[in-house]
Formats: sequence, C-alpha cells, structure tokens
Amino acid sequence: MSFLFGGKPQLSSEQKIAQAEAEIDMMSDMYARLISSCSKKCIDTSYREADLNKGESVCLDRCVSKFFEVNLKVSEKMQGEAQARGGGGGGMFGA
Amino acid sequence: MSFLFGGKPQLSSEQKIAQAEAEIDMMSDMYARLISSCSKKCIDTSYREADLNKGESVCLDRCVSKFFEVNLKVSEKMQGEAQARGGGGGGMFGA
Amino acid sequence: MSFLFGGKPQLSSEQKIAQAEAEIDMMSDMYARLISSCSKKCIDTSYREADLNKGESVCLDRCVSKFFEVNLKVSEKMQGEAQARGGGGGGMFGA
Amino acid sequence: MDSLTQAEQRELQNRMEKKQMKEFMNMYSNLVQQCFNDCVNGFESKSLTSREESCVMRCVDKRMKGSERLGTRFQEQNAAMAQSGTLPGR
Amino acid sequence: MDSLTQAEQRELQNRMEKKQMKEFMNMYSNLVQQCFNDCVNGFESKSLTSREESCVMRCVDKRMKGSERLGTRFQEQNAAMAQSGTLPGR
Amino acid sequence: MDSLTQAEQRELQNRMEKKQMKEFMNMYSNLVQQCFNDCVNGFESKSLTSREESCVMRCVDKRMKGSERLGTRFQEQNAAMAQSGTLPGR
Repeated sequence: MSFLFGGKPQLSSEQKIAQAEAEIDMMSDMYARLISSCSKKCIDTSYREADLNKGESVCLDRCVSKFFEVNLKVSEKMQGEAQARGGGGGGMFGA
Repeated sequence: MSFLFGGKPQLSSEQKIAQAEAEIDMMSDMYARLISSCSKKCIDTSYREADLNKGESVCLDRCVSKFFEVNLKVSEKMQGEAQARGGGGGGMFGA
Repeated sequence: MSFLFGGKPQLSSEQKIAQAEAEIDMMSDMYARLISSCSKKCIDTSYREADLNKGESVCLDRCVSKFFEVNLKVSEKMQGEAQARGGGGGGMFGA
Repeated sequence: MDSLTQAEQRELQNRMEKKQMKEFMNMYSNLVQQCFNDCVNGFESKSLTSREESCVMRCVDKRMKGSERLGTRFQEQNAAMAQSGTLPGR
Repeated sequence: MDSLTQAEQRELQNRMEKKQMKEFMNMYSNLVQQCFNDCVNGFESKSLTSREESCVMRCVDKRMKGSERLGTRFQEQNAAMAQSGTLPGR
Repeated sequence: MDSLTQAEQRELQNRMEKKQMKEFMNMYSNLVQQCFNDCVNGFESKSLTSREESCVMRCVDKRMKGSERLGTRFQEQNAAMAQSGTLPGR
C-alpha cells in the first residue's frame, strides 16, 4: 500500500523514518478498513456458530482480493490524473 | 469554527501555537464530518453517472449551508447554557 | 478497564507514565464507544421531547450495565485463551 | 496507576489536559453531526426550517442529558468493579 | 490566530504539514473503502466484475467532485462567517 | 523502507511498538462494541440473558477467526504485489 510515496531523493534521517512510518500507518489504516468492510459483507451477525462456515471463509478470501483490486484501480486512476494535470513525477502519485 | 476558544490573555508562545493548532484541528474535523454527512445525504450511491447531476449539486450546496447553521445554533445554545451556569466569560464557550 | 495491563515489574518512570496514559486512553475509548452504542440503542431519534423519558432513562442504565458485562466476558475469554496458549502470566491478558 | 510518584502524576496530568481539550472538541462536533444527521433531511431550501431547528435543539438537549447519565453510570460501574476486584488483569 | 509572530507561524506551519499528509492519506483510504462498500456486493469470484469496476471508477469521480464542491462551499461559508463576525466565541 | 540504516530501523521499531499497543487496544474495544451491538438488543433487565451471553461468546470467536483469516490473506496479497512490482508509486 506504499503507493503514495514517490522516490524523493536526498532525505534526512528523520524524514526517511517519518516516511517509513507514514507508509506503515497507511498500511495499517487500510488493514483496519478491510477488516471492517469484509467482516460486514461476509460474516453472518446472527452468530449461530462460533466457527466461520464455508461460505463465510470463501467470501472473506474473495473480499480481500477484491478490496486490493479496488485499491489498485483507485490508485492508478489518481496517478493518471495527477500526471495528466501535473506533468512530471516526484509528486504524490508520481511513479 | 473557532468558537471554542475565548480570548484568554497572556499566553506563552507554545500555548498560542497549541491553541491555533487546536482551532485548525477542530476545523478540519468539522470539515471531515461535513463531507461524510453531506455525501451520504446527497450523493446517489448507484453511481449511474460519473458527474454530479443538478440535483446532487444543489443538495450539496444547501447541505453545507444547513450544516453551518446547525453548528451555529448548537454553539449558541451551549454558550448560553455555559453563561447561565458559570456567569462570567473567559471559559470554554465564553464570548 | 485496566485489564490489559499485567503487573510488570521494574518499569522506568517514563514507562510507568506511558502505561497509566494507555490505561486512561483505553478507558476513554471504551467510554466513547459506550456513549455511541447506548445512545443508538436507547434514544428515540425523532426527538419529540427534549428530556429523556422514563423508558430511555431505564434503557440507558441497563445498557451501561450490559456493556460492562460484555466487556468483562470478552476480557475473561481472551485471558483464558492467552493462558491456554502461552502458559505463564505477565503477558497482555495475564492475570 | 496509584503507584506513581507525585512528579509522575503531575506529568501524567499535563498530558491528559491536552487530551481533554481534544475530547471535548470531539464530543462537540459529534453532537453537531449527530443532530444534523437526525434532524435535517430536506434540501429544498438553504436555511433550516423551523421544524428542523427545533428538532436540533431538542436533540442537543436530549443527547447531552443522555451522555451525562451514561457518564454517571459508567463511573459508578467502574468504581464498583475496582472495589469488588473483578477487574481482570489485576 | 492572526496574533502569532512570524516564528510562531512557521512552527505552526511545520506541524500542519505532517497533518496534511495524514489527512490526504485518510481521504484516500476513505475513498477506497466507500467505493468498495458501495460497488462491490457479490463474492462469486475473486476478481472485480466489469460492472463493479466501472461502478468504482464512477464512484471515485463523483465523490471527488462532491468533495471538491463541498470544500469550496465550506471555505466560502467560513469566510462569510468570519467577515460578518458571527463566529461565536470571538 | 529497505534503505533505512540499522539505527534508523531501530528508531522506527521504537515508534511502532507504541502504536502496536494502541492498535491492539483498539482491536479489543472494537470487538467488545461490535459483539455488544450485534448480540444485545433487549433492555428488560440489567444483566445479560444467557442467549445474549452465548451470542457474545460466538461473536468473539467468529470475529477473531475472521480477522485472523483476513490478516493472512492481506499479507499474502501484499507479498504478491510487492513481488510482481504492481505496487504503484514505485
């Protein structure tokens, strides 16, 4: 999920750490959102059983896959628009 | 949205910065809530078109206006109550 | 709500403060969630009256009680599992 | 928490004060958003109708009373648990 | 806020820059989650259907336009309030 | 991230540990709230009914298994993306 961070040259040590920190924060935010969305879409809240049944398990697996695909599509779209607008790389969504 | 902050006299430099920071945080929190509420109330989630249609656009404009009005009413109400309770100004909602 | 924090011996001053801070943060997070859940379950959102009626008041009281009980059950369950898995105390849910 | 020295308690106090300000602001903007969501549903005009406005006023009243009541009960339960020693992890 | 010295304003600027990055990332992941929630409802396969994919694309477009419009109106209202002095607490 | 020196990695590690504690606590209270919301709907008494209690127990079980499964898949996908170089912005 580290797609927001272009290859900016010559960062100070503090900046490098802060960037790595931001990447991890972004990842764990995405993870929390995925847990929330996929649980809501796949888990039967009557909780008749304590185990995930077959349908729920398959749904969760596919949900992760689709969530990543949406993330990828959105990031590609925004990169495309940023490039169309801004020209050169190095920016937020610059490749 | 800076209505929480009375005119406290004689702040240290750090306190002044912290207060300005708090005002900005408050503003951007309100902004995030406005985006969430007005998008939910006005945007058709079937996404049949990529553009905002006329109805959605008008709804969003009015939504901002009403959101601000609610904010104003609530803050006036709370100031009134704070004054009725506490007497003099200078407090949280003091004018 | 300080059940996450075992009795770790010999902490530095900074660690002790940080732990106390974490306990308070946990508590105020739980409090915010309780406000959100119990308001949603008990308060009639047509707001026909400005006061809590009898039914709402009783519901709120019982809601707090049940929320604490759920919290207790969940924490006991997780402690039990942590012990079954890890053996000795001192860990996250260690007694 | 009771094993903190006085100096440590002061430092903790300091850190908490900033958070309290933040929590209060959060409580406030949450109240605005909730009452907006619950009371404002028509967008035929750019001003609140009188019906919406009085709904918002009652909403603020009722929710604040609710939060106060919940806060009192929360503290009572916490105190009871601390006393009976049912706090797990201790 | 206008009473800050230049040095204080620089320090404030500094702190804000970190937050802006964070807010942008939050805006981004919120967009992903919203469009996922609104457009993806079938789990018969592990890839997006073309219907879901185009829904996501329109969702991103529409929501970004919506946020832009809301942002403009928000600033206008703020400016109007600041001018008319109806900002309470001032 | 791989271009950090060892000292930088240690500092990063340090900062992450505080966050992990916070995330764990957040995961925990989220679990309590979700299972409360899903399982407790009657307020005729101040204690959980046995039906509610067993619902909460199954809810905790099922949700934790769900999160575990999602976590595994999340890491697999991340690893796959890193390898195939489809990580945009790189």
